[in-house]
Amino acid sequence: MLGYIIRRLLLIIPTLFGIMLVNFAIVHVAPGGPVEQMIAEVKGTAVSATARFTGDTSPESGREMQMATGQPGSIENKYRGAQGLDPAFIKQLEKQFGFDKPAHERFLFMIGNYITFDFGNSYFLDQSVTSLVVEKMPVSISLGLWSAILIYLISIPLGIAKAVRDGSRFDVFTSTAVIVGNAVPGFLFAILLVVLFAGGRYLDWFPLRGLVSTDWRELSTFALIGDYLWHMALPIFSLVIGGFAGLTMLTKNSFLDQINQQYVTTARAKGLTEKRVLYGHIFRNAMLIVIAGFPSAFIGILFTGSLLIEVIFSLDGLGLLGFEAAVNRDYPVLFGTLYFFTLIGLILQLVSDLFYTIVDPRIDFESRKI
Amino acid sequence: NYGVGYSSDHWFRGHGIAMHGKLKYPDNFRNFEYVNPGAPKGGTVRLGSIGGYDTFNTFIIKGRKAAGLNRIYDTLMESSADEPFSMYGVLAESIEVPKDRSWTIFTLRKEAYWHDGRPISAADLIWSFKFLLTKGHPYYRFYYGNVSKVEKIGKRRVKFSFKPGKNRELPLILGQLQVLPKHYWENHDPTKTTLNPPLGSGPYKIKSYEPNRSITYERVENYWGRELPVNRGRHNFRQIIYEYFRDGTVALEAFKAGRFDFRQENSSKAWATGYKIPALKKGFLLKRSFKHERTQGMQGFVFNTRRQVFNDRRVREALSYAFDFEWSNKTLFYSQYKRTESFFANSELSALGIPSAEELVILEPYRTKLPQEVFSSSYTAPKTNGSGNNRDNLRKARNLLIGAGWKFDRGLRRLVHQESGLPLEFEILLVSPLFERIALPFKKNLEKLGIIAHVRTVDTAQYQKRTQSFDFDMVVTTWGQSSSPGNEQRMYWTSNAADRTGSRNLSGLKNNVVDELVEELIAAPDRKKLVAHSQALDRVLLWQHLVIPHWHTDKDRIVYWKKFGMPVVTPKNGIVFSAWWIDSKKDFALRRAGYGAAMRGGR
Amino acid sequence: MAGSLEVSEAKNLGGTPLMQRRLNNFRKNKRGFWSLWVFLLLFVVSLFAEFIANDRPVVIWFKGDVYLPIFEFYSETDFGGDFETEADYTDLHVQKLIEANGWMIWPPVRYSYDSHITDLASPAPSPPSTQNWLGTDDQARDVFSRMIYGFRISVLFGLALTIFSSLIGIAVGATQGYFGGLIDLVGQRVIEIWVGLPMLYMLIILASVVQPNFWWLLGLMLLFSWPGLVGVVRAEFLRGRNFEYVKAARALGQSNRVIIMQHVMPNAMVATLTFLPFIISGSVITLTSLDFLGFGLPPGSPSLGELLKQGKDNLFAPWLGITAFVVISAMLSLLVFIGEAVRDAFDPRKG
Amino acid sequence: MPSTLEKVDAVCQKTLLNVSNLAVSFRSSDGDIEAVKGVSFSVNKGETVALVGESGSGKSVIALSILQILSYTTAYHPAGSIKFKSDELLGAGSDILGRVRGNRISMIFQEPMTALNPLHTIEKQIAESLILHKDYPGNQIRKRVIELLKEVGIQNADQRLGAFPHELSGGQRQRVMIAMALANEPDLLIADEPTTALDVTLQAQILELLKNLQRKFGMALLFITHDLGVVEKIADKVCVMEKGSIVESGETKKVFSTPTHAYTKQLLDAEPKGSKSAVDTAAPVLLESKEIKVWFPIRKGLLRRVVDHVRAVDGMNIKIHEGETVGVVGESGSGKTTLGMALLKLQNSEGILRFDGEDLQNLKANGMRPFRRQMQVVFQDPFGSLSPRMTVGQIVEEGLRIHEIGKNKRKRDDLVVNVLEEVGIQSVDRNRYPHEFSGGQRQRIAIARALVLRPRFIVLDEPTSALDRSVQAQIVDLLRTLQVRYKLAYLFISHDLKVVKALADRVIVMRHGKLVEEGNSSRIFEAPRDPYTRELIMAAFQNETTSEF
Ligand SMILES: Nc1ncnc2c1ncn2[C@@H]1O[C@H](COP(=O)(O)OP(=O)(O)OP(=O)(O)O)[C@@H](O)[C@H]1O
Ligand SMILES: Nc1ncnc2c1ncn2[C@@H]1O[C@H](COP(=O)(O)OP(=O)(O)OP(=O)(O)O)[C@@H](O)[C@H]1O
Ligand SMILES: [Mg+2]
Ligand SMILES: [Mg+2]
Repeated sequence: MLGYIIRRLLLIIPTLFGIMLVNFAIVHVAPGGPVEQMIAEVKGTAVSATARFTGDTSPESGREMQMATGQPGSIENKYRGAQGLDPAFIKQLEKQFGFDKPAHERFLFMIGNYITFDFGNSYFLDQSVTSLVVEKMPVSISLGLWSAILIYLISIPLGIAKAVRDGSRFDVFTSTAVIVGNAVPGFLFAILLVVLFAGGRYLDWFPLRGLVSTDWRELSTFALIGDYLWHMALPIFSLVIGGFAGLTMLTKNSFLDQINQQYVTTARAKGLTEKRVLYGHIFRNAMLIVIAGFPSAFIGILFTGSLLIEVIFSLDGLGLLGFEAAVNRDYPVLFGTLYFFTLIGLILQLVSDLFYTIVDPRIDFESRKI
Repeated sequence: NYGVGYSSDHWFRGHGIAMHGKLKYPDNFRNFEYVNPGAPKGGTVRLGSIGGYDTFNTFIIKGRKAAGLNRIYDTLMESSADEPFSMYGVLAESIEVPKDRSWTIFTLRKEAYWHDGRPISAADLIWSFKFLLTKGHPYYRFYYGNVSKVEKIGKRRVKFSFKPGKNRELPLILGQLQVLPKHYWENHDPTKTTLNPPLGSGPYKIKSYEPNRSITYERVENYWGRELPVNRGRHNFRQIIYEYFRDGTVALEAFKAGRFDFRQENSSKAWATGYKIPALKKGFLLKRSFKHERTQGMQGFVFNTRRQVFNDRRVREALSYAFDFEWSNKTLFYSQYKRTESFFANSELSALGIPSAEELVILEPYRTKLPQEVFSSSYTAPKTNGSGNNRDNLRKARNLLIGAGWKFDRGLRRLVHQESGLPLEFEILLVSPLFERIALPFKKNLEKLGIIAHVRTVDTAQYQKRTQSFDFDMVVTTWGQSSSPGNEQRMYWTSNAADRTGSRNLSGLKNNVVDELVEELIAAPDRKKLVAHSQALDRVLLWQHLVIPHWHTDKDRIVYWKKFGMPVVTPKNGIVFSAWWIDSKKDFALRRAGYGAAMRGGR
Repeated sequence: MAGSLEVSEAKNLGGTPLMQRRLNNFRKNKRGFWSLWVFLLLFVVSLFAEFIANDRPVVIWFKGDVYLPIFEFYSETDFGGDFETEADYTDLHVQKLIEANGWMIWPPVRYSYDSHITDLASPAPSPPSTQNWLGTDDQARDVFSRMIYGFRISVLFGLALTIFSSLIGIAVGATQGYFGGLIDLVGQRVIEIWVGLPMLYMLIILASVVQPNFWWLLGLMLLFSWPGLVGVVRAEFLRGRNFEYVKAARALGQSNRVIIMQHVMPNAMVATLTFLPFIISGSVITLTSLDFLGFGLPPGSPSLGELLKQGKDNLFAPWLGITAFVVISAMLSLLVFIGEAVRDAFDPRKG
Repeated sequence: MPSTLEKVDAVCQKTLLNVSNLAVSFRSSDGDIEAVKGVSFSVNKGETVALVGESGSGKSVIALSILQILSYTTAYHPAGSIKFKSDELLGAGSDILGRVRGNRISMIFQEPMTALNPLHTIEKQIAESLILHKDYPGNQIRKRVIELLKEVGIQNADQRLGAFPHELSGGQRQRVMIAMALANEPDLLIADEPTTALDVTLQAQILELLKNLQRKFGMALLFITHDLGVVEKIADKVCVMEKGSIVESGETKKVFSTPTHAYTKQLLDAEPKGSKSAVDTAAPVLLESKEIKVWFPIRKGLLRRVVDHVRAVDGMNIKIHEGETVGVVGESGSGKTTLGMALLKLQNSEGILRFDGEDLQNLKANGMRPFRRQMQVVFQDPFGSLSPRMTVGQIVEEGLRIHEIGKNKRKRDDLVVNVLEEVGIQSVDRNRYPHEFSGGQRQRIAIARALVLRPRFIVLDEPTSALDRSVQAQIVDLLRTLQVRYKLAYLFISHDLKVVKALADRVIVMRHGKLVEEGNSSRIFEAPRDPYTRELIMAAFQNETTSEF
């Protein structure tokens, strides 16, 4: 087993290299790069990365001619700068982004830096990739943690209860509920919540933006926690609504699969309470995948974030960061986060695999010769 | 003969400068006409902003800049909102230019000082200019690229010398320069983004901020320039808060929930339908459109004439018959827009009717090289009755196409050129999904002619790449125009620009007449000539059928909570929000009615 | 004796007794059973969308001839008009031409998914009316019609993607889990690299090379979706291969392939079967969200994702969001319910 | 059916368990299956009641009913009552059952192989009962567990605490089950074939243990078994079951000496008889192994490093001739099963392995395939070896399909029906799933699966442990006939020396993975040389003669 672990750890290196290489190649094949993005931004013709779904806020008429929103009183005369593109400027941009060097050189340079966990700076935001990620972490962790906790804490017992009462009215009802919940498009639900509970038309109970109120510094710890939960309520609710179904049904079905096994009968015969039979005996057998997958699922939830919910509730998390970096061709952020999270992912995959053998000692990864 | 401080045939010095002709306000003017000099000061206004910000340094390329930062800096001069293009001194006590405008001298005011009390000096100005041009946002390099030298020629006097060429607006746009405190930036890295509120000199300073979420400006009580004529009656709010939202829909909801006070609407749909809440009915939320006379330029579907299919003017004209603006306006835009029929829409610069005498003077030399219609008819975009059935127009289009040698091939089910066998097929490349709803019905109409159009929306980088290398068939673009057109026209229309990567001559127009007209326009000595030249250029361009014109509006659509007072006069260039103030009575009534006070802890 | 023979004969009509037993189990799950019927009904109906909502008549009788515009191209000139292009049957002029010499039969809804309705009473999006049962969207297109076509595309996409990606995913996962060793070690690494492919860029590249259509998107999504099941299946197989009955099958000389298929698979499929309906619904949502993000089907295609986006952008027009929501949730719920019933059918301990 | 026992009830306050008119049915798509049709009996304090009878007659179902642990999704009780002390158990709530199960009534399950939780260590499983019902001081638990394991004869108990069920031999698992059941010194112990996987010595030891407990705590015992010898020895009363009903019951001696019911008579008479004459040593060698070794690594810690090995098979040389039966006997855990698996190449091993002159060790799965038809196995754990989602018909048919025996579906079906009937399974039942059968039935299905291929060599690992005597005799006869007809060779692993004696030409005695003694069957049974063998045989045949308890 130790040998296996070492082999796996060593294999992370070529895997990671492969992932970076493939990504590097593909990203560079895609038409349009940071230089173009920058030019578009300079020219004011850039459309925000999220415009496709946040409702494009650019005007229908005279894109550059409007009284700029947010800058009332000043008439922007940007078009006066419409002098065309200075080739020297493009050159300079290319140099700034390092595109004056051939691709393989850039790639090796990048990998060299990444090995030492030096991820460089964003092209467009004057900030290091690391600090960007760290900055977005609280949001992603908040969203991920709470929704994961809620989903796991509700789905698993619910699934078990359903398995025990398979076919009962309770089972049918809860199935319908979680499945319909699953079918609800989260972002639409979020908007609905905003309109109903945080908007001008109906109720105005919940805040619209952010993790905490702006005056959080002045709040007592207790009030701060309350404030935080108050802010989290709507985003989390819209995040979890669709998340119960899969896990609940998996739990239920896995339990159904195990509940009639002989060892369960044995456990019952020992006089264990139903609860202990379910959680003490069946659980581990039934939930191999869930339990073993938990570490990676959990970290996955923390690190990926959810673009739309972040946008709707103006929460700056990793989901948004990643998407914007991708659309805006912010390669350092793109590759830096990719490298970092892939590395974590690969390690977690290993942890997950080892977890299998812990959860079920019969499992091994050797080949079956016979 | 006001408007000129001192003037000779060769030389001019004054408190302000007009692009053409004379200044409206004399050197002893007390305030702009469109402000209320006695406007009460105080109160808080909250504004909405989309996106986020992470820097207060607006002068470099990196970072997302916070909104409203121009309030903390003074510019050399300020333009008035009721003249085509005139600037009045703010930091500059006076401006001097020679007749040929080949240089300019600004004299700084003695009384101007930074928020930290240090005076604003010529060194600050020079440092700012040099910094912006070398390390600042590349935009400055475009903007001030024609300045050849900047030098200090007196204690408070700075001279800018220009490269040769007739560039009449350079002195004015130099007036737009924001002056930065040298002493401050020598201790702070100006090339880096920062979230340290920078030192400024303007009417406001940053009071508090929460990146990506909100930023609060506070009025500087003893602002040095508060009594300047350009500032009198303006900058009335004690506090200005920008609230950031990521999502447009959510921002609208937030506005309706009273989380900010003022909003300019630029979507006809939202304007017509988005504000139906009780507060509007009760009159606490006000929805008003303000007419303005800003030149709207031209927005439209641009043909890339570099493409063989669009080479032929008749084809371009034919296609314009397939765009049913009236239907779109009625069905999609709630009839809020006007058809654009000029490259200088909504201004006196646009060509109306048949050419005037002045225009004819300009155009006559080119008569042989121009289409007949230039002289004989007035350009109008194809019209329909808005029923959605534009049979008649399509018929015209078909005839044009047949005339141009295109024929419908029943086997291929499309229009094919009789000689080359080329099918009439092209792609409409979009970057904003907004225009899909315009392009798709257009595409449907084209189908009726046997023309295949594909609509494709791509991301910014890809769009930029393809437009700057002119790798597209048709895009939607806007040529912005000011009320005094100038240099930019070269980049818009000339043959030179057509070959230049990234130029705005998207259509690829290469026409000697246009080239010459543009040069004449830039050199126009006075306003009258300028107008005539613009009209002539407009006319020639229109008949080239380079675009299928879109639409424009001459109104600013504004929605706000009833807490503001505003000047009686709305200037030509549209409302000036900085001249608004909080009407405490209205504000109180609003609060009492339970609106607008919902802000708890910066939600 | 004769009687019992007859009984077994009768059963054979419905397949083997085992199949019979499974069918019975399936039927016993009433919800799933009905869901299947409802779903099939909707699906089949949507397959004939062209006959339900179309801007072409089903049949035209013109000067003694039968015309079938849904299948055939007819130029306007065929009916005496002046355009050689395809007749626009919604054009009053064309209608008059035809009706002067014959008649036409229209589908119940006279709009196709891409018809821009010309004679709207109020600007688009307009609310439901007798003409537009579910209103129109913000491009003046009939929502009902778009819904039918969108449903069809979504379901086809979802089913196709699920079938293909599950087949590949299960096969790969099963192979890795069952054989273990080097196959597993290498396979896992390859998959890790694979899933690291930047999907967004692949879409962008794709879109820059071709106009992405249904098949392109399906192919591309397939590239990314199949690894989803591998992990789960692999884990179940890693466990399942140790069971005694696998050894028994080996003792019989059963080939690895069949052991995988018939012994390990059925007992390792709990998670997979559970996830299957969710994968279908996930695939539908994938397409939806691609459309939503603007990387999906070409503009103008009928899509539930676009409808959703419209719902969000036009909050004042609730019929958009509600329609999208109801269709999507109904579709997904039906699929999951069917999935549950299938699971029941294969459960040996039921019935 | 009014039983003689009812009178006893009435008088006796001591009645611990009273089952009256109990019926159990299973729902199924083609009509309900009546597994138990109204049985009544009672068990008094300190008494031993034996439940014997035909395989599949409903014994286990009754046992499960008492604890109410049938799978009630398909099972139900059309009638009856089960009274334990004053509590009605039938349909009792969780409060009563929680109190009774495992604490007052314990149960040893018939199939120890599948009855243990595969993911819990044996320590955890035994300790659980202790923690649950007795508030054992935390530090005493491990001591008590070790003590229990020792009592049931597990060697190196303290070292095996952390073992998982799959690392144990069949007999070891059974003993863990027993330890688990005895942990709480219950009032009533239901033992469903508790000693099937145990060698005679251990069996004796376990019976002794039970006896002790009975003496000490007045424990009552409901003993389900096929081993009439044991019944005679320990049971006070006996109930004989056939087809879901008790056909005869009464005091053991009386029933045994003067059986009244025809079935009882049949049962008592049936016994594997005779012995086999040694085959011609000139017959060709079918299977040969030299120095065959199987060592299981013992892993410890999170990283699961190998710290030692269990030498399950440690250098065995075996030769099996065509038409020969080699019996393998030896104490539980001595490596018999492992040896069988190794010979069939179902378990990786070292050493030379030849079948029909061909070297097997280097063959891959594909190369092995032709041999698979010729060498078959009946697993010690029949339940585990049957795919849960295949019907019995499919399971038996599978081999036919692999080796393309029987031209078409119909033909194969005929073969399946035939072989099932030969082992005594009704052909209509072939559409049922394995879990719907009784232990003995499953064992016979496993035998059928092996036989249907008509192989040349079969490893039979305890093939008759779950069979009642008459069926056992039937199977032995069947095996013998087939052997004669097809020159089959058997490796017959069993603890039941009588069956071994009846069937084997040669016997191998194993201990700790090594060969102890080898010889002709008659020679071994009559004149064992090795002391261990002697002890084994003594124990086996002595039990029979000393019928006093
Ligand atoms: N997978 C394994 N890992 C570790 N030890 C094992 C494993 N399988 C078997 N053993 C050990 O090997 C020894 C021999 O086991 P085997 O099953 O061959 O015994 P057996 O002779 O068949 O006994 P029984 O009569 O009880 O069935 C036992 O001590 C057992 O604990
Ligand atoms: N879950 C079930 N579904 C259907 N029938 C069942 C089920 N469990 C047991 N049976 C049937 O009930 C009958 C009695 O089974 P039971 O296990 O009690 O037999 P047994 O007397 O213990 O036999 P053995 O000695 O072989 O263990 C058998 O015929 C069996 O097929
Ligand atoms: Mg039994
Ligand atoms: Mg064994």
